[in-house]
Amino acid sequence: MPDNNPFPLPKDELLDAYRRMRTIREFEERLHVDFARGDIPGFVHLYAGEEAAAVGIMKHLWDGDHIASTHRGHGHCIAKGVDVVAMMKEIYGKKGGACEGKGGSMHIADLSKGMMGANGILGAGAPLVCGAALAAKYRAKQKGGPSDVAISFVGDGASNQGTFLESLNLAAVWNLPAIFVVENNGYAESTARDYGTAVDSYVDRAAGFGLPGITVDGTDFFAVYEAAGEVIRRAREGGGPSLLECKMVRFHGHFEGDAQTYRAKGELEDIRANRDCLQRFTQAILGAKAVSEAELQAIDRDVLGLIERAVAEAKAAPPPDAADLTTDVYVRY
Amino acid sequence: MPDNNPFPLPKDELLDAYRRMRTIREFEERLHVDFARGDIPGFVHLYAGEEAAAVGIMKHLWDGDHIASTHRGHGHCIAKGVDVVAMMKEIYGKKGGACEGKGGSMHIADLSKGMMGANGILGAGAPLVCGAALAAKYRAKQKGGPSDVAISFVGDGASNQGTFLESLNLAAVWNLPAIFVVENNGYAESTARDYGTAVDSYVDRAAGFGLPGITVDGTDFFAVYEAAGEVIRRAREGGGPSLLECKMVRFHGHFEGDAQTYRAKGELEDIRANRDCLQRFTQAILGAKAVSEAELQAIDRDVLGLIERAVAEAKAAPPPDAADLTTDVYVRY
Amino acid sequence: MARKISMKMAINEAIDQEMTRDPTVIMMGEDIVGGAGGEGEKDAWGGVLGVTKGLYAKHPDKLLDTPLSESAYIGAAIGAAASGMRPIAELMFIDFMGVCFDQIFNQAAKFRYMFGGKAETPVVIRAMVGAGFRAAAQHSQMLTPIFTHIPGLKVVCPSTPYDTKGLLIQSIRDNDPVIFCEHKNLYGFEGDVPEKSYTVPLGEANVPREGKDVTIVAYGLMAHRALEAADLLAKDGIEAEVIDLRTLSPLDMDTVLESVEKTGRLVCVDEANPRCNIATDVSAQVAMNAFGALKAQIEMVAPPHVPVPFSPVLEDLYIPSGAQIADAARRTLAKGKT
Amino acid sequence: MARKISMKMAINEAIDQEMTRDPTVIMMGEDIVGGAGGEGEKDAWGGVLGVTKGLYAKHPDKLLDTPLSESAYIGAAIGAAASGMRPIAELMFIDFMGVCFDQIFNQAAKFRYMFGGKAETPVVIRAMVGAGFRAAAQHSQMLTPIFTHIPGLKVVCPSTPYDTKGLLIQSIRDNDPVIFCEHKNLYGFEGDVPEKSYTVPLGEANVPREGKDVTIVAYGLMAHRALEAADLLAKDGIEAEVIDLRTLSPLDMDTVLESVEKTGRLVCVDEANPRCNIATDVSAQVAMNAFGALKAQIEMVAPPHVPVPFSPVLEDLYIPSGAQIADAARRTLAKGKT
Ligand SMILES: Cc1ncc(C[n+]2csc(CCOP(=O)(O)OP(=O)(O)O)c2C)c(N)n1
Ligand SMILES: Cc1ncc(C[n+]2csc(CCOP(=O)(O)OP(=O)(O)O)c2C)c(N)n1
Ligand SMILES: [Mg+2]
Ligand SMILES: [Mg+2]
Repeated sequence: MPDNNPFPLPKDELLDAYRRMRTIREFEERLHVDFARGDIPGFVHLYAGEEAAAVGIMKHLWDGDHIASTHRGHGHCIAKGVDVVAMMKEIYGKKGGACEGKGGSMHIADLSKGMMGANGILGAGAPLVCGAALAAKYRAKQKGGPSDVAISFVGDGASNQGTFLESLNLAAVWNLPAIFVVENNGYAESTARDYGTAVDSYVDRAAGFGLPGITVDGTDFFAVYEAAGEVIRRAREGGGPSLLECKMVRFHGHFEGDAQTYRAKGELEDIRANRDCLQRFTQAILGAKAVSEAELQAIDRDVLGLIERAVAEAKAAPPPDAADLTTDVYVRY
Repeated sequence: MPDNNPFPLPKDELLDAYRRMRTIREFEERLHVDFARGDIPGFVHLYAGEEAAAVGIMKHLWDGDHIASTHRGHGHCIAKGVDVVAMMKEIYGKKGGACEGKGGSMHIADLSKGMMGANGILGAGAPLVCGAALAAKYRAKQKGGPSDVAISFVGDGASNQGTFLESLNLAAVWNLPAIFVVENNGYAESTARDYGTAVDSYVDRAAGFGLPGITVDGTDFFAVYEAAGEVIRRAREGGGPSLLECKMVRFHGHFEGDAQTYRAKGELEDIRANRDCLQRFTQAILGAKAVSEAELQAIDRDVLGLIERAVAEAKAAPPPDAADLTTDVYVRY
Repeated sequence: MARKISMKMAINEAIDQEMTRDPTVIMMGEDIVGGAGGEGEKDAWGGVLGVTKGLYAKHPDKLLDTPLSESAYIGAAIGAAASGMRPIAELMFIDFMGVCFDQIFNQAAKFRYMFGGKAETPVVIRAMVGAGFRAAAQHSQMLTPIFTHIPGLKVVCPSTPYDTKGLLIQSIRDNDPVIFCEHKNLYGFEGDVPEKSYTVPLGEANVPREGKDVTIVAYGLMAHRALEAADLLAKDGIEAEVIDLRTLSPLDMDTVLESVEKTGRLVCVDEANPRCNIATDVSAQVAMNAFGALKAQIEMVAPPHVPVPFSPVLEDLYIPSGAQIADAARRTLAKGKT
Repeated sequence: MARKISMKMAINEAIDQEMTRDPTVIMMGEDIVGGAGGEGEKDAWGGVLGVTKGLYAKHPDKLLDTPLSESAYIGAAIGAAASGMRPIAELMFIDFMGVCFDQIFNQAAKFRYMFGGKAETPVVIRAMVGAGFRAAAQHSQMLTPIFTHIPGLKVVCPSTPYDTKGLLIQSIRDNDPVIFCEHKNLYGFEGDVPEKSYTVPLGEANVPREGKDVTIVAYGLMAHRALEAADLLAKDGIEAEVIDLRTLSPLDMDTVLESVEKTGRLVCVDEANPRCNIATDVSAQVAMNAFGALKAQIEMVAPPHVPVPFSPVLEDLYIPSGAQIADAARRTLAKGKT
């Protein structure tokens, strides 16, 4: 089927995108089940339903690019290449976790992959990304060629944090290779986006800081991919920061345990049925015969095996040692 | 001359506006001289050159309206009716000062006049004003009639503080009778506005938060007066918050002692000659024969007398007692 | 006083009763009602852990959901307090203070002094504190010492439902800014609470257990651990006196000093990190003002100088235990004069 | 070592030398260059008090003026530190920490621990501290205890130009986040400073004056006041030992404990407000770890629990004086064992 590809990515890249999205989905759905069973400690915020944004953007990135994530960080981590087994161990608070069990779901990071951390503080990633982008700018000046970029993810609710808003201006003032992605899933916890954010259009919000803004359907992988490609290219070439809004849906509660009574009746069924980014992507690539069902099924098997192994290893892994309590505070003290 | 008044204010109001502007001007010019002489302790930021904004806005306010000011607060205080002698005593750190000598220039307040304080922290007044506006909204709901309003003043530089930006959104979300006045004097300390603020138009900045915005020539008293009238009326009637930018000029350094080498050559002479809001106002009202020179001169004499008396009383006033050091921290502890 | 309710319900009841009593009492915070702007249930959450659930139905005009902008809405609560209201602002987790601290420590705390005694700022900022929830480094801190350090703030941290209701009502009526710290791991803790309204004064410690051998000073969750320690010590015939500070600013040093005069031994316990915390504060004041009464070294028990770890095994090690406190008591009892 | 320069110049020189040495050292802050975007002089200010004046001419690519957005640019310094740079961020007055504290205490301070030891954040945040400038309540605070309380931060507060240069160079080279506190009333203070680059290690106190009768612990401006006190005491034949902590986290308790073992008397001085401050911290640690050596009560000297007043007469009363410190020493010398 090599000729049946009307998409902007070659087949192997489509399959890779599928694999990443499917991995996120299965990772999250598995956590949903295991959390309900009481296996997982702490607060867990699931990214299921939002995969196209993380993957559509991250497909453009390399390891030298940085991202800063949110409390809802698993999808960004997986899309950026953080090891899935290490993530699962982290969520279980085990030795060998991405953060040796010290961070947990809300703090998974892997700086070797340019992943600057999920973050328990809304909006906090945006200033950090300005810094990573500044560092990238210095590197680019030295080595020439296209710059590394840095991308801050922020929810619709958190886009009202001063830290985020200040960062838009700073990135513009310093003309940083930074991108601010607003993941607009319509809710901040139980509160509808429209209650907490006075402006309808994030393009207007961006314009208020002198930044170009784009809004895309975040459940459409290709729409995200294309828009992200544009803003990332501009940033790499010294054209400065942008804001990218992805309109998306959250399949689960704000955090696990949320009864979601604030949703309209039938809303969850509706979004599962009609706004599933993974389903859309699958139908598109299958429909165009760019890939075969068998190829996707093979990936599905792989992914399920990986998740199964991740959970098994996470459960089997020993907890941190008592001595670990007091290490890793300082490089030297 | 009662018939010669093409202005939106009757003669006695014009004279009152003149008196307030002249008072601010003389107050500040006197501080400039006395600071250079070493009479005045601490940091002093002068409002000279910006009088039309404070007075053009404050002419619409009554005591139940609140304002929150900035580090450059003398003008707002005087325009809102804070006692000039008490202000001078405060700046000298004396007993009987507006804050009993404990606050100084950067913290003059008079809650009985709805003046919530100058503020040493950039942007900090904006959230406070949201609160004052909220209180006003509750009062209006109870008593009916037009609402009291609350006005936050912020410099062009401070308009990039997260506190300020968050407040724009909050005011819009809660539909508060709040007005955000950006006093754009072209500089934040030594740095040009255009360096630190990525967007040209504050109307765009406001639009990014769903607020109507207006830009006016802040050296034109009548332009300020008219625009302020409009946004204040809207707020009083429940129409919600607005942003008002006043483009203006600063006659002195950022603070007293600033050599202002960052200014273009001739800039200061130019703005003194061509953008003096008080001169413009005087010429307008005299030119239209709405008032007479003699009337203004009488006010000038009054004002100079008042300032002279304020300085004399401030110098003569005793300093606070040692025991005052530890009072007024809590209502009760 | 037979009715037992949880600390969570005690908070809810205190707010309800004060809102009923005083028209100027309002409350604002993120999802404190919940469901705003949506098509489903209104009053869907009542705060992230359901503490304010049901208040909206009773006081629909007085609970305001906010955008995720702590600086703006905590500041708004402060501004409203300075202009006639008596607002309660919920800072969901005290760990979020870093995005809005200026409004608290430079504005609310300093208005009265900076303005020469001419301002009153009767605001209450409620926030969850403490570890044990597996919520990791940014949702588990105490941070009480930071607020206690600041002149102009009052700081409350109760350990029982009874004290919680009485102290919260008192805090709402108080005319100074109060940081009201609620230990999230005590929300489910039940105790006797009168239905009627009552107050517990700020600045008075409680002595839930008397003893003559050693004084253990604690607050919040640690008051319970101190009582556990006292039980352990009792098995060895050691009579520990437990002081629950309840309010950290103002601080009831009289009760502490009196107790130390009696016991001659002091253990100060804090769930806050060890440097410049409440335990060092109380210890230092005793070393200055009751030195003569001390028979041996003061002992302090606190978590190590590390962030709160996520892993349950580490977090459990992080939080001082009754056994650790008892050991500290034994250490000071083993030394010095008798 | 005959060259005398001011503390201000010592800072300037340290930054200059480190920028020359290491291409990853950059600096950002408000008006640290000055004149940006304008038509007049470039490098017009060099910071609000001229500390960085002239550095822009030497390192034009390495000094970045910022918008008035501390959260964004302090956070950017932290983010840049986590991705390979070694930034110095200037927080003009430490009092402004309230608008950007989250980036410091929840981000920079916790990265390494939260990320399981896999992050380094070599950022230095320089800020002016302290009273005496007639700058009133929001521009005069110490706040050192707040940063010292936070695990993951290092806190430095030098008292001499020599220490300032050496500690700042060390802080820039250090791989952990450092809060570097510069007392604005010491900027003009001159002392011997070698021209060449050198470091002073973090976590080592200095003993500018030895004595056998009483230990006075201080830092920053208070180190000078402690020396004044020692002079006063010397007139009565009392030999005070003065310890200048220099760094508050890590803290050199060994030097303090050793001194107290020798003198048996302790006075802890702090310019920070009294509750949960450095003086209580050091005092408590001594009461715990060197109780046996103490001959009498520990004395603490700090400003009262009030904001910094504007009026010069009040501000002068607010700041602890040499005489107050000497009195405290006499109080503890008057009591207890000999
Ligand atoms: C500074 C801060 N305030 C509040 C919270 C609590 N909180 C965590 S997630 C959340 C809602 C976030 O909504 P949004 O930004 O839209 O992201 P989403 O959860 O929808 O992905 C809130 C209020 C926090 N973590 N940090
Ligand atoms: C949070 C905070 N950051 C920095 C400062 C220091 N500062 C005081 S005034 C000023 C410049 C303000 O510029 P602008 O807002 O334009 O007001 P203007 O002085 O021009 O009236 C700065 C940076 C401060 N007071 N508060
Ligand atoms: Mg959302
Ligand atoms: Mg300006």
